[in-house]
Amino acid sequence: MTKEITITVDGRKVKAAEGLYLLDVLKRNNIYVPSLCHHDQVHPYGVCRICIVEMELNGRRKVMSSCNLKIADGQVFHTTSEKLTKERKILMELMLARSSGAKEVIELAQRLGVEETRFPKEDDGCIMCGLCVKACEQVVGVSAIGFESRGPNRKVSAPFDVEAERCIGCGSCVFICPTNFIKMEDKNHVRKIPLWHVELKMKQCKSCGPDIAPEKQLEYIRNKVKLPENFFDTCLNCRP
Amino acid sequence: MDNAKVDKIVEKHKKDSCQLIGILQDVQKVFNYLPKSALDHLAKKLDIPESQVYNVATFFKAFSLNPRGKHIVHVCMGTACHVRGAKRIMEDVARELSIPEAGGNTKDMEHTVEQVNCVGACALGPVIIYDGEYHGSMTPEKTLKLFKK
Amino acid sequence: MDLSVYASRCVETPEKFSQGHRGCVGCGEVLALRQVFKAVGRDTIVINATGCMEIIASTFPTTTWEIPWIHTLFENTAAVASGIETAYKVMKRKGIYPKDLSVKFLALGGDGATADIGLQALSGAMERGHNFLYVCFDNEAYMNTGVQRSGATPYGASTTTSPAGKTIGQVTWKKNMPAIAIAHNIPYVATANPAYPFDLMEKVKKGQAVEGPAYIHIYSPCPTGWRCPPDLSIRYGRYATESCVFPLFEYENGKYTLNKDIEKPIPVSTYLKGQGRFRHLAEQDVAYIQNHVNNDWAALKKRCQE
Amino acid sequence: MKRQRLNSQESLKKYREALVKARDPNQKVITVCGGTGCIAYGCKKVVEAFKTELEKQGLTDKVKLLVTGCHGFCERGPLVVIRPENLFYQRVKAEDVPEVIEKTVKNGELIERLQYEGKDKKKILKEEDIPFYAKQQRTIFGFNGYVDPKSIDDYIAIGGYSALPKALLEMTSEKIIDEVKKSGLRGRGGGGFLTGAKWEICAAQADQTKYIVCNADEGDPGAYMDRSVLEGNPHSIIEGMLICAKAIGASHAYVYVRNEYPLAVENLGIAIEQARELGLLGKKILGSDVDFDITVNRGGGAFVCGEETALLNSLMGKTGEPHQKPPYPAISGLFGKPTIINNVETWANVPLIISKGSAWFASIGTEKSKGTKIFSLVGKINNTGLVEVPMGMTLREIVYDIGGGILKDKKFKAIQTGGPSGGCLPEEKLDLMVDFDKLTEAGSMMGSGGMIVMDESTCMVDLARYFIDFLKGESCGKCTPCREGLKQMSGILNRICDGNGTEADIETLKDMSETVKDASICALGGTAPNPVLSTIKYFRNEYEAHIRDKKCLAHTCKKLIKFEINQKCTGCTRCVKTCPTTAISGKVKTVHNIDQGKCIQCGVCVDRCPFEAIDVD
Repeated sequence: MTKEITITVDGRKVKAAEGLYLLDVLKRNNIYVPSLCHHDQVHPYGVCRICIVEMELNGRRKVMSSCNLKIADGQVFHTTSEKLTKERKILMELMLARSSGAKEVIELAQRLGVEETRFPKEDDGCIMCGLCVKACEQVVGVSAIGFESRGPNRKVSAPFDVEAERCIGCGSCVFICPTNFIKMEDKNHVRKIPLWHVELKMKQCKSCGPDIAPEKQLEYIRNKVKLPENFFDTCLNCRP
Repeated sequence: MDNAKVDKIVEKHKKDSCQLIGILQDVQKVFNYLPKSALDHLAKKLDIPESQVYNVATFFKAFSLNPRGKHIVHVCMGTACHVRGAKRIMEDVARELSIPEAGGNTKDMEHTVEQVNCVGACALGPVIIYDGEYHGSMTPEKTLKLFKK
Repeated sequence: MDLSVYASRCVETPEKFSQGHRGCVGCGEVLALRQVFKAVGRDTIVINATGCMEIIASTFPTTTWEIPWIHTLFENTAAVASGIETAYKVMKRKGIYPKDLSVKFLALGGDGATADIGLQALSGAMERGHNFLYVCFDNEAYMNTGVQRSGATPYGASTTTSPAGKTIGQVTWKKNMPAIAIAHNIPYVATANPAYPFDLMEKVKKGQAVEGPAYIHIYSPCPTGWRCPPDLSIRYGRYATESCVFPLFEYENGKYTLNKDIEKPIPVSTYLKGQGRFRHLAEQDVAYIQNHVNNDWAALKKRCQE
Repeated sequence: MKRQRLNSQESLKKYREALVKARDPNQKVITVCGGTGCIAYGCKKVVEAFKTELEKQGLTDKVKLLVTGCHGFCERGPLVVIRPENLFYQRVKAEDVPEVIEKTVKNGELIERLQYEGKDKKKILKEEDIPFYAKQQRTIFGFNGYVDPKSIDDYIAIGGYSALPKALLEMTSEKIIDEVKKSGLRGRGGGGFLTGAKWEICAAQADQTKYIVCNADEGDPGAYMDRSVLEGNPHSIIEGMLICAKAIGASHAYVYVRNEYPLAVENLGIAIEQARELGLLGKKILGSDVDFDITVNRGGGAFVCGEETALLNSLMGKTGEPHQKPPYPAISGLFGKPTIINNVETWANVPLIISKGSAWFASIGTEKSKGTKIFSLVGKINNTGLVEVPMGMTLREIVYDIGGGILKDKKFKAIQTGGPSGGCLPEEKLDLMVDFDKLTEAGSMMGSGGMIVMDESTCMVDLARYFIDFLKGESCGKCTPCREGLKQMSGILNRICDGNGTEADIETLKDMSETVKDASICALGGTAPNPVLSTIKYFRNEYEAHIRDKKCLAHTCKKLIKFEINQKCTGCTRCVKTCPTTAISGKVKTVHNIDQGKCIQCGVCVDRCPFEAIDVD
C-alpha cells in the first residue's frame, strides 16, 4: 500500500497517497484550480500552465504547474494568491490572442475574469495542448502524428505534412481535442481527417451493412489482440 | 541506392535511436539536405515513428528538409556580431542575392544562406562562414567580394 | 460521429457518481447516468426525483453522489430545481457568491417522474425559462416499484399493471416527451442512448452550456423490467436506435438535427424479440408496430431535412 | 604507435616520468594558437609556413612546433608564443614566418612590428606581461597554451591525470564529494548550483545505473569558452568526469556537443581514443574497480538544449523539450536514471580541486562564489577574447584593465552578462563585484559567462528586441507563457522600435515579463524577460524616447532615423553608385541629395562615404 502523506493547501491540511499528482489531489478535495491541457488518460504534459500553484520552498514561493507535480509529505501550496490570479489572467490573454474563436478558451477566460485580450487577435483553433499527439502515442500506441518545428512556428501535424501513414483513423485525437480543432467526417464509407490528410476506407458489416470502423483500425486491433481473421466481418449486433 | 547510404550511417551508429541527431547530421552531409525517402527509411531502420524523426528534423535549426544550394553560407547573428552590425551584413547579402532576409536559396541554387546564432568566433564579429570557412570582421564590401568569388 | 475503441479510452475516468451503488446487473440507466456524469463539470447541483437512481444510490448512511444532491418527490423535481436556480441567482446578485462562479443545475428523473407525475412542474419550469438541464431516464415503466406501466410505456409492452392476456399489454402509444419539451420552445432538446456514449456526452455538455432550460431524453434499457438478458442491455439500446424505435436527434433553436441516420433500419422484430415484455406479440401486432415506427421515422426525417 | 595500457598508479607515474625526461625544458617551442578565432585569421597557413621553413632550415629536430588550443586573446590572432622565453607575437602572417625563425628562433632578436604595443606605445616582450593576461588568473585556461589537444602525452607531461589515481585509488567516494563540497564549486553553466551538493544527492540514490553528462551545448550567442576548453584541453574534461564516476558510481558518460563546433568534436574524439588506448577509459581503470566510458553526442542547433532537462531529452534522440523540475536530473534524469549533468568548465575545475585541494580552490573568489570563471569578453571592446578571472573582480577591472576599454574610445553604455537571458548593466554598476549572487541581485546573471560590451551606438530597446526575437525563435514552443508570451513581447518591442509604441506598452511588458518568468517550464522562459526588465530598469529613458518623442537615441532604429547629406560632401558620387534604391542623386562635384521617400535606411552610403558627409538623425 502506498504511504499516506499530508500536504497543506491554502492553510488546509489535505491527506493523500504519496506520489499522486497535485492537480488530481486538488480535484478530489474539491479545490478548484483551472486547467486546460490536462486529461486524466494521458500523462501530464504540463504545457498550458493555467494550473499553476505556488509551492513554498526554503522560505520562498515558487510557481509550478500542478498537473505534473508529484506531491511529497509536508509540502505547502497556495492556489489562490493575487500573483497567481494575475498570471493566470495574462496566460488566458495570451491564449485568447492565439485562439480567439475557441469556445473553451473563451469560457475559461471569462471564468477567470478575462473579457478581452490586449494583444492582436489571431484565430488558430489549436491551443498546442499536445493532447492529440500524446493520446496517439500513449493511448493508441501508433504515434501517427507529432509536433513540427519549434517556438512560435510549432504546430501539430502528420510527418512531412502529408498523409499520415500510421494513422488508423480511430478518432482518438478528434475526441480528445479540447477545442474541436481536429475535424473528422464519415461519408460514403470513407473516414476523412483532413488535418492529417488521411482518407480511410470503412469496413462494412457483412450481414447488416453499416460501417463498423476503418479497415486499418480493425486490422490493427486484430493483430494486436490476435483475433481470428474473420472476427470483424460482422458488426457487434450481428455477432452472437 | 540512397537507402544503402542511410543503412551504412545507421550501422555506424549501431542502430542506436538515441543517436538520432547525429545520424541526421550524417544523412544531411551525404544528401546536402534531408530527403523524405531517407527519413522514412531511417525511421523503419531505427524502429521509431516517422513523427519522431520528422519532429526532430524540424526542431533543430541545423537540418533542412528542402534541397540546398551548392555553397552554404552561414551568417552569424550572435550577440557579439549583432552589436558589430551583423544585421546590416545580412540585409546586404539578402539584397544582393535577392533572397528573403531570414535566409534561403538563391534562384540558381548556387547559394543557400542561413542565419546561425553563434559560431563561437565572437572576437571576429561579424562573421560569415562560407562553405565551412570562417571569414571574420566582415563589412558589406568584403561580403560582396566573397560572393563574387 | 462514431468514435470507437480507442477514443473511448480517452474518456475521463472520474465521475461524481461513485461505485458501490445497488443498481441491478446490466442496468442501462446507471450506465447512462455515469456517462452523464462524465460530461458534467464538478460545479453542478443535482436535483433528483424519486426513482431507481435515488433508491440505489442514497441508502443511509452511504451515498454514491459526490456532488451536492437533493432528493425531491416525484412531482416537484423541476419546481425544486427552479427554486434552487433562482436562489442561486439572487445570492450571486447580492454578492454572497462570487461573480465568476458558474454553477450548473442538473435535474434527474425517471419516465414516471417526468412524463406522468412531474409533468406539470416540469412544464412550468420550462415555460418560465429557468437555466437548468433536465435529464429523463426513460426505462419505459415504474421499474423501482415493480414494473408498473407509465405514460412512457410503449404499445404492446406487458407490465404488472398492463398485463398481456385480455389486452395486448399496454394499449396506448408511448407519450412523446421530447415533442412536449419542444412544444415549450426551449433552446435545447435531445434524445440520447447509452449505447452511443460519445453522442450522449456531447449532448449533455451542450445541454449544460445553453442559457435557459434544456431537456435530454435518455433511453435506458432495463433488463429487470424488460425481462431481457442483462448482458445484452447495450445491444438492445443499439437495436432500439437502429430499428428507428428510438431515433437520436436534437432540437436546437428551432432546428432538428438527426444525429444517427439509419440508412437501412433493421426490422422492429429484431428489437422486440428476446424481450420478455413483448414475447406475447403476434405477427400482425409486430407489423402494426413496424408500420407505426416507419411513419414516425419518416416524419422525423422530414422534419430534420427542413 | 600502440601504447601500453596503464593498469596501476605506479605505471602512470612511470609513464609521466619517462615523458618528462624525454623533454628538454630548454627546447625551443614555437606555439601557434589553433583556436577557431585564429583559424579564421588564417593560422593554418602560418602553421604550414612554419613547417616548411623549419624543414628548409633543417631545424625540425631542434625546434618543436606546437599547435595548441585557444590562448584567449582572439583579438590579436594569429598568436605565436615562443617558449621557454614566452615571447609573444601577434597578428603573425605566413610571410612573417621566415623572419621569425631567422631572427628570433635562431638568433634571439626581436621583431618589433609583431610585438604587442601597450597604451604608452611601449613594446611588451613577454606573454605574461601583457595587460590582457597580467590581471587574469588562468588556472584552467592556462594549460591551453602548453598542450597539443591532440596529444594525451602533452597533458600527462604537464601533470594531467594526476588527480585521477588519487581519486580512484586513495579516496573514497564520500571523501571526493566532501572535497568538492568544501571547495564551494558552483555549476558554471549558469544555474550556480553547488556541484558537491548535486553529486551528493545523486550518490545517495539507490539506483545502480547512473549517468554522467557533460553539457557542451554552448548555445549562448557571444560566448565560446566551453568551446575553447573542449578544443584546447579535452583531457581535463575527461579527467573531471572520471573523478565524478568514482564519486557517484556511474559507468557511462555522454558529452553533448554542438555540431557547430567541429573542431571540438574532433579533438574530443581523439582524446577519448587516446585515453582508451592508455586504459584511462574502459574496464578497471588504473587497477581500481571503476569501469567508465564516454560517448559523444552531437547537437542539432537549439539554444534550449543548453537547459539540462531539454538536453537529456535530446540525448535520448528526441526534441529538446524541457520538463518541470522536480524531479531533478540528479534523481531522475537520462532514461529515468540518476544523472549528473555539469557544464564543461565545471568539469575542468574538478581535477584541480582534487589535485590541489579544496582549501586552495576555496581561497580564490568571494564568500559564496569560489574559484575562477572564464568570461568571453566581446562586443565593442578593444581586447576581445576569453578571460579567466577570480570571482569577485569588478566589471570595471574586466572591461578597462583586461579588456582595454571601449573600441575607438567611445563612451561605455552597458555590459550584458549571462547570454541572451542575462541583463544589461549600466555604467553605475561597473564597480559591481562579479559573482553569482551579486549579478542576480543587479537584475542580470552569471549565465555561462558571456560578457558583451556596448557603447553609445547601441540602442537598448533594439538590443532588448534582438534578445527577445532570438529567444522567441529558440523557444521550444512547449509551454504557453514562453511560446506565446515571447511572441507578444517581441511584437510590442518591434512596435516600439518602429515608433508605434504606446505609453501602456512599458507596463504591459513588465506585467508579461513576470508571468513568463514564473510560469514557464524551464530556465529559458524563466530568464527570457531579463533583458527587457533590466533595460527598462536602467534605460527607461530610451524606451520613453522611442514612445513619446519617436526618437532613437543611438540612431539605430531604422524607422526612427533619417539620413541627410551635409556640406562636407564633395560630390564624389560613390554613394550614388552604391545606393540600392537609387535614393541618392546629384551631379559630380556638387552636394548630393537623398530622396527620403526612396531611402530604406540601409546605411550603405554612410559606410561608403570617405568624408563623413552623411548625417544620421
